Amino acid sequence: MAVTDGTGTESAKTSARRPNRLFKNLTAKTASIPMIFTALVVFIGCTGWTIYHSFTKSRLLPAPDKWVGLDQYERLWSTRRWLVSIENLAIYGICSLILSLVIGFTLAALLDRKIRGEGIFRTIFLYPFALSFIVTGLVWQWVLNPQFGIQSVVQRWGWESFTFDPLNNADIVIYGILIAGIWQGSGFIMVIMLAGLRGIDEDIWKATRVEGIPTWKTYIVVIIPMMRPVFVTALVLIAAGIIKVYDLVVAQTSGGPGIASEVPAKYVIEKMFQSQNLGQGFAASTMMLVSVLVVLIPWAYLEFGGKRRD
Amino acid sequence: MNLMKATTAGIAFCAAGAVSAAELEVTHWWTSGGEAAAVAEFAKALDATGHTWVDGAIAGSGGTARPIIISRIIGGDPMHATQLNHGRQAEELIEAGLLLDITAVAEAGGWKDIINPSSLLDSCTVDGKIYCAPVNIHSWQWIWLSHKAYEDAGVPVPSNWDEYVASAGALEAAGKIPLAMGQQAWQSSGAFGVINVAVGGVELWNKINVQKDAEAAGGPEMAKVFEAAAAARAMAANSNVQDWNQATNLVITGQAGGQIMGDWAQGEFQVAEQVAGEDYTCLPGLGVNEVISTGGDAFYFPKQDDADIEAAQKELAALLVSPEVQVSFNLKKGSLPVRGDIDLSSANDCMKKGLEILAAGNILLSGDQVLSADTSGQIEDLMVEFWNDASYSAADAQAKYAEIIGDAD
Amino acid sequence: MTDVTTNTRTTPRGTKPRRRMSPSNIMLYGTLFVASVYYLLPLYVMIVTSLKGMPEIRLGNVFSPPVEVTFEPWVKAWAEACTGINCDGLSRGFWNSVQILVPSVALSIAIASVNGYALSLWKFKGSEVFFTILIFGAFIPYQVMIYPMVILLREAGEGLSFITGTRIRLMGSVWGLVIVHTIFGMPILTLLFRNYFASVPEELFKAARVDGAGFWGIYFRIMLPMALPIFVVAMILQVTGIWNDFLFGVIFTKPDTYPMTVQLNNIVNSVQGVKEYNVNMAATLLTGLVPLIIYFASGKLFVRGIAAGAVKG
Amino acid sequence: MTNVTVKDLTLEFGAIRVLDKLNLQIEEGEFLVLLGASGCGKSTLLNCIAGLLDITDGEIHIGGRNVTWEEPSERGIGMVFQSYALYPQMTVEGNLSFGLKNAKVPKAEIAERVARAAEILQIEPLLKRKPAALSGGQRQRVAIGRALVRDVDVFLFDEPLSNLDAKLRADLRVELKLLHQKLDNTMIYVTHDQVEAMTLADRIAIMRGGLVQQIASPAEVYNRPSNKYVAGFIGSPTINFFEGSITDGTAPEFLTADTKMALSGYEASQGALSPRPAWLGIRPESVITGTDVDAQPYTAEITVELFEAMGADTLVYTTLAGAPFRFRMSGQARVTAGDTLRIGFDPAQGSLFDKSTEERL
Repeated sequence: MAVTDGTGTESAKTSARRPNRLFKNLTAKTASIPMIFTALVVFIGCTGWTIYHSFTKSRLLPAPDKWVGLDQYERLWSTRRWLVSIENLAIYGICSLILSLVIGFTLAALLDRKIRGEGIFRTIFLYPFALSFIVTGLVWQWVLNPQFGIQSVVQRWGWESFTFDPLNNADIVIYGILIAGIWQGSGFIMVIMLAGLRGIDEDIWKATRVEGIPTWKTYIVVIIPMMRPVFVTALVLIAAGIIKVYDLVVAQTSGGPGIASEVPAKYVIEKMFQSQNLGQGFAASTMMLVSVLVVLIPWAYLEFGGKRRD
Repeated sequence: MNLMKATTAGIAFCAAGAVSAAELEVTHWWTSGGEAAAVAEFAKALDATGHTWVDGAIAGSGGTARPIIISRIIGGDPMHATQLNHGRQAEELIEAGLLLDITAVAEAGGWKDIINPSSLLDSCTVDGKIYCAPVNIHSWQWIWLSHKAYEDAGVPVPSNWDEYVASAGALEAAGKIPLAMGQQAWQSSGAFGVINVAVGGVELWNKINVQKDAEAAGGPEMAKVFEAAAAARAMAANSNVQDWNQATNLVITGQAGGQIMGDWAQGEFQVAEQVAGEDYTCLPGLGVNEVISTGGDAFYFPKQDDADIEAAQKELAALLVSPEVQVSFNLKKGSLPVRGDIDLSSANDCMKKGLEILAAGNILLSGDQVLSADTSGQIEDLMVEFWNDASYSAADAQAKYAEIIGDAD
Repeated sequence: MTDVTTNTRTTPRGTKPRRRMSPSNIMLYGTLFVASVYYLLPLYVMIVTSLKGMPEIRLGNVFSPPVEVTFEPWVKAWAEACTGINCDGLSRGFWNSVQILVPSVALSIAIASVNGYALSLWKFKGSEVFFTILIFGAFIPYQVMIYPMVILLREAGEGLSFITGTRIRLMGSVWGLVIVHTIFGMPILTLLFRNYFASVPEELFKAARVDGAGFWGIYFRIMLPMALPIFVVAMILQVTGIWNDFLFGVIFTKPDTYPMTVQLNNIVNSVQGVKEYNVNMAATLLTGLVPLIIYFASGKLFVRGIAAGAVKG
Repeated sequence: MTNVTVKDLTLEFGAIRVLDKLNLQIEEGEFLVLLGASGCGKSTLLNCIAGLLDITDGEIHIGGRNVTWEEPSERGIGMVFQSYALYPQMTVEGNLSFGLKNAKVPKAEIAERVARAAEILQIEPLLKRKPAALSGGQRQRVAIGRALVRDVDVFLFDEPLSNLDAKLRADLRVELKLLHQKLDNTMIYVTHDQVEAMTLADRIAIMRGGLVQQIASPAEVYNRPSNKYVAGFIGSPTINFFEGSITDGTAPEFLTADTKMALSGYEASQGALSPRPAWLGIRPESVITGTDVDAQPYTAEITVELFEAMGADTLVYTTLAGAPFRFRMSGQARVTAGDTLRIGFDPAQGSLFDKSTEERL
């Protein structure tokens, strides 16, 4: 709360006139033009454009004059592939959220135990984050390939009945994608958690040690609640990634077997570009946006609206 | 003679517009070895005219290349020529006035007379004007059978679909996958289309796909097609590869009995040094209805505001259809030429079979030509689910299919 | 006499309990080790595969080490693999990628840091609203934005041409791409910088204002030098993101300036023909080399930078 | 001559009114301390004077100029912060000269002014160091130096000593006093520490809830607090309060529990004392023990409940007239819990406050 615009009355009854409010902090406002432009024109504007066109029969090119009302939405919600996509996103989203946080935090906590070779372990956990989802999907497609991946190796070790073919089994394929997604992203979450842990006052540890609270309990009861902002940051990053998951699925399974690993972003993109049905793609992306807003607005309100006063 | 005239006419036409050397950026998605070699023929031919071919290859058709091509065109920064499956894909771009009218080139080259089948040119034509240059013909209606697999199973190589289905048990007993199938949507949908034509016949296919007759799509004849597809699904149950060429590889190595795939599969057999008739058999129209669809690739020329470039674009259009380029390109690509007036003596057995059918006029339009991308997409979604979920009954799938056809525009 | 020296154990102090191999330590290192296997396995597969010949790949499993080590795939990926008719491998796109990367990273970080600075220290009416919108923007799949962005850039280019009187095209130029990267990098980076600057003691800002420094004076003289750790974080994130970007790179540039990822896509994503897995893997590793090196080299700074304030809500 | 004037200053954060029509006049060369508990608005007021917060209504004049809407740097002020707020990446010299460079002061003059400030504050050896290499006391000197080089009429201090340890705080306090005597600038000093306030101030302004409760010399504030809050806030240990009433009669008395305390000689702020419910405040320091007790207008026998020996003096806790009561004895006195002691004081020297308004009577 460095500088606040007063909501003043007009009674500054002096010769020194109150400067026009529009020009107050003029430099700051000028410097924020790119941000304001991005927020209003790109994000709001393009979103509005997208939503508008979701009510049209746009095919290959946007057709603002072919208004069809809710037709695209009716079709969307009667399409099995979309329903499967939503279900998959829910499973992937929840699991990925929980696992990323749990794995990220656990690894960070382990690294924070003043161990040897912290730098090496940290690098090992973090490096997948440098690789794109395309690469991630491709590599894990290999590793999980039943003919020459993990399954065949374990079988060759003598455990003949061992089956682990998530990418070829429609019931569990989404978990196969999850394995790859976690691999790529959890290192980053680990780093964020580690940074958060490093910010915890040493005295807290001393206090709990004196009181004889077991380490694991300290983490759960004391440390995690203290790291709330860290978890929030991690949550935003993970959630943004989940909504956008596309490349990974394309590279790893192309949505298969069948439509078992389809995700909404893939539906949107394929409808837009492959099927040349922009209206349908826009309707689907509008639904994605709506779901994001439903989750995000209450959070944003709590996070930014609730604590004006620092 | 006719041929010579056409070529010179085409080139002369362009030369008339005071040609200065231009760099032409051409976008396409031909990136594998054979494809790239074929494209190189185009490039060589263009470079020989004094212009320069700037190659804009982007692998992965459809999802990957199309948004790039379309964005470039609507963003006001179009490439000078681009590959698009001809057919209905470009209609809107033409309506929006974004593509160059090359009717003059076509007339000068006499395309109307030489392009065979004429449907290829029809697909390029909107309101009597021609907007694209077709370059090749690809057909879907083939099944590829492995001699090794049948030897191992101790049964003769079948000569039609029914025999093939009958042999499935023997193949399975020998530990073979009767039908190799990749799990991608376009493969499921394509294989279904092939079965549709073979089992249901051309007439039914046209009724549904051209006339969009939903009643026919839900009718008893089509039910047979779906039954056949369900049978094929059972035969492919153990095939768990993703890519089509992995599936082809199963046939090549004798792990699978056969695969329903377009004529591009031939390239894989060639690379594996297999000989048609000795190591593998190809049956057009599944050996039942010997027809082939005549889809293919075509090049479009986005409008530019530069007269020199436009002249060069037209020159390129003429060049692509010229006989020399057609021969050299299609031999490398393994596809059939779009001109009926040239001879491909060096083609292999399967290719020759295709040429014969083509010459006999036993042809179909391709899905691209008759169905919108949206409808194709919906059918793909349906088929990929149907093929991969054994509990999805043929009747349910048919009902859904009829619904899609009914909604098609 | 000897007894005395050997009997040190019985000194009143007793021995310090041996900690090294306590069960909890075994657990700790054991868990870390197992986790490491999970994280390293794919890298191992990539490296091993890239060193095998194709026949060996067809036969063996993905984990077996190469019987015959060959660097052929690497050579091929770097210098020989074909993209359409250009057979000069990834090398073609490397410098293009660098030329895209540098201005994109620079501009996106410059703008995002100013945003974060303005949002945390120079709040004005509505600034929080803009920020909230920006954060929502982080959740929109990029692909959805392609068409509107394309139209926007086209119009912007025409607008600029109109104003300046010269012909300016943002579509198809590196600057268009730089703008796109700046826009899509903005949400997360702005969040990062805002959180960091919010953790800077407010009194420092006040002192500088009393000292007569203005918006830019405080930014350049006080905040910028203080924010180096977070700049490192932002840089690492952006280098990774932009280097790995394929979609924008290919839409907003031309064949001459295609980034390396386009070649990678063409090598890896080729639908037809035989897949050369070893070349794919070598190409993948080569493409990932730049971000990987940055991570290996500056992982420590990364953690420190994030600890320096990025995570304070 | 008035140097700083605050007229009807109002500041609102949204719906919350932090400062409410506040008026303040500070003479040239005066050392004014703004004292109050945290959240009373004292730092906010200082920030408003500095121009670091935009006010909602009112005016601020500095040196006869209306500076209400001027930038902080144009107001002729220097400011010292609690956390020192030194620019971490600049040397001490850089810190001192930053403001001058921004004001485009010629280089030679900058050097001269920095040298002079460094000399006054005895930080010449530190000029090339960075803040991280300085101790807390040194840092605060540099922070003061930064205000000093600006050559301004008004210095603003925002709890400048709060981050230092007790010993250092006392030392720097004395130095600040000396500095003020030497420079004779106007100084406005915010603190919550009443010792600092009492020792440094020419006048103390005690604030609460965005309002100035009393503004007066330290002695006045201590001896004649204007209301019950000020009385309770100033003085350590805290003043003792008795709740009761002033009786009717020729000689007013204060009645609490069953105890009567004579009030003759009380200097009422307005006219004579009238009967009403009231508080009586007695400072622990005004209680007498030992031989002189009997001379006091009020005496009583108490039992020591608890004592704190602090060396110089001893604090005794007890109960008097049903209320907890503390008083101060000589540090040499020997008491233990349970002892009985006779104490005495003059209630008329205490302070009376109205029961309902809590204003001084």
